[in-house]
Amino acid sequence: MQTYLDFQMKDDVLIVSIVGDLDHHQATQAREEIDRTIEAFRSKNLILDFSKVEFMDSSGIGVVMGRYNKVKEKGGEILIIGCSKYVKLILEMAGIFTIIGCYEELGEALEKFQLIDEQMEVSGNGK
Amino acid sequence: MQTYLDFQMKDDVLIVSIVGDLDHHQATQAREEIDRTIEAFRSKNLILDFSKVEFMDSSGIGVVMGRYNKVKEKGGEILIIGCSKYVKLILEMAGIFTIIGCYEELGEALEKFQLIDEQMEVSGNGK
Amino acid sequence: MVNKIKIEFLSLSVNESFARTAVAGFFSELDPTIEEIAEIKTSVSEAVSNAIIHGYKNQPTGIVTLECSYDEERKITISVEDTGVGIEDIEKAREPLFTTGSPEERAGMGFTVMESFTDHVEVTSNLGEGTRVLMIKKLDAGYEL
Amino acid sequence: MVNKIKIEFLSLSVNESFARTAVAGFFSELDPTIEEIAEIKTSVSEAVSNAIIHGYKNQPTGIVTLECSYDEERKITISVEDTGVGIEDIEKAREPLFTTGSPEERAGMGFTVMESFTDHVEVTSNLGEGTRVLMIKKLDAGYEL
Ligand SMILES: Nc1ncnc2c1ncn2[C@@H]1O[C@H](COP(=O)(O)OP(=O)(O)O)[C@@H](O)[C@H]1O
Ligand SMILES: Nc1ncnc2c1ncn2[C@@H]1O[C@H](COP(=O)(O)OP(=O)(O)O)[C@@H](O)[C@H]1O
Repeated sequence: MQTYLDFQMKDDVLIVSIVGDLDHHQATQAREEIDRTIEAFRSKNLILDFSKVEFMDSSGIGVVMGRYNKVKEKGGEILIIGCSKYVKLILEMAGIFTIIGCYEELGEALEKFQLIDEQMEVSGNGK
Repeated sequence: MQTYLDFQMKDDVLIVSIVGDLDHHQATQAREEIDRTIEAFRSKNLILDFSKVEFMDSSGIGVVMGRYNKVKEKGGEILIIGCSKYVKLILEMAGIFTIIGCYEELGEALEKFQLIDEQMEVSGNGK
Repeated sequence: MVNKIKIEFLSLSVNESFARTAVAGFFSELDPTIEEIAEIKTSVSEAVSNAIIHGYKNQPTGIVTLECSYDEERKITISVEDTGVGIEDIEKAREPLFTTGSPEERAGMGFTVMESFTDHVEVTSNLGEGTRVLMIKKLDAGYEL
Repeated sequence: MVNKIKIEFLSLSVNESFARTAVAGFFSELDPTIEEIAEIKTSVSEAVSNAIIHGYKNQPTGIVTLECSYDEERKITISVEDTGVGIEDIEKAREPLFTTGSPEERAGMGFTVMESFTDHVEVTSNLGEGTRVLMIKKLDAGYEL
């Protein structure tokens, strides 16, 4: 029943694992805590890990979209991992996957970030 | 949530494992099913296994006492195994353990039955 | 009173487990210990069963009303009410082993269980009007203090 | 109507999870599939959150009324009612992505979720009087048939 967030830094990527229920009640707290941690770690890139979400309603959409806007503002990227069938269904209803990539495993998402970094360096944006 | 009974015969002992919740609603069904099985297997001795009981209220006392009376009527014995702290507490309140033996493991209870049988043979009642 | 709920349900024995689940769900916000949850669920189960079995004499058309609350001091209250037959002699009814139910089924230990698992049990009843059982329990402080 | 319950609770967001748990507990007698349970819990969560956020504008003193029932055909109904501000244009409110809430928080997908996870959603509302959302869903036959 208790919901909490698990944070982890890998290179320049902040990984946030949401553990428990993500409803309107919990979303308010989750939003604030994620944003505070993004600031504290000055992290550009973000991975939202839903693999430990036991319940989610449409409040989860706001959590994802808000973080998307925040990270994009700073020129970063956001990816989602570990969606259950239900989390996927609800995020899909809101068209989230047309703008945010979704992977099964953390490794895949981290690889994707590496690829993005390399492309930016090639195109000269990496400096 | 689903409650059901698991039956097993070992020598002349019927072992009944109660799986799930034992409240007033479930007790009615449990009582009937146990009695029917005692008749069907013509079992003299009975072991009630509470190790898979997830919830029990005072309705469980009636289930135990009723089976005690039934088995005693036929000259048999009844033992209880696998009581959690709470099951034990509730059965203790009703003084059940002053008349019915309680063991941790099935093996101990079966040994106890063997001992009873041997004693009966020695005293000549076993014939 | 920091939070409160009121639940009304039909006097069907299948709703005994619903009542336990709902009450446990309501108090879970207080992060009770496993022991406290077990004590609360058992007490609710006893009072609700009594309303169904004794209050409504197993007629499925009665309404059982369950009210719960908690406050800042982690004091919880649980009230179980029926508009059934009522109790003639409350003092006697509360005695261990006393039952008007079938002795094959009822052990007469319901009130005793409620009393050992909560801090305070208050019974009000009028013959022909119904019965209300109010239980009060103070939860342990918990780690969040 | 084989069984029914009525739950009233304060418009506190902490009660959203209580409401889900209670409703899931009530319908568990029907032995629904894991999918059905998830759909029911999500739909209840959407309707209850709406009552709290929009109906009562996050004021914790409102009362949310939740009624559930099921019948012999495994048809379940869930009604969530508030006596809050009401909805001006119900048709518009039900459109995907429409929200009067803060766009940072609300996605405007609540009604869309309820519609996809139940068979039928009926909304009645009067400005200044409140809103009632009635959801109907037929559960799969299950193995007990
Ligand atoms: N809600 C009620 N309505 C009417 N009588 C009740 C109610 N609750 C308890 N009683 C009476 O009190 C007696 C003792 O109750 P209890 O200690 O719970 O044991 P039991 O339920 O096993 O009989 C019951 O047998 C019944 O006569
Ligand atoms: N119980 C209610 N009381 C008042 N307005 C409501 C209620 N439920 C929904 N609404 C209105 O309908 C809109 C759409 O609701 P919904 O689809 O659930 O999305 P969201 O909750 O994300 O805004 C809300 O923004 C609100 O204006």
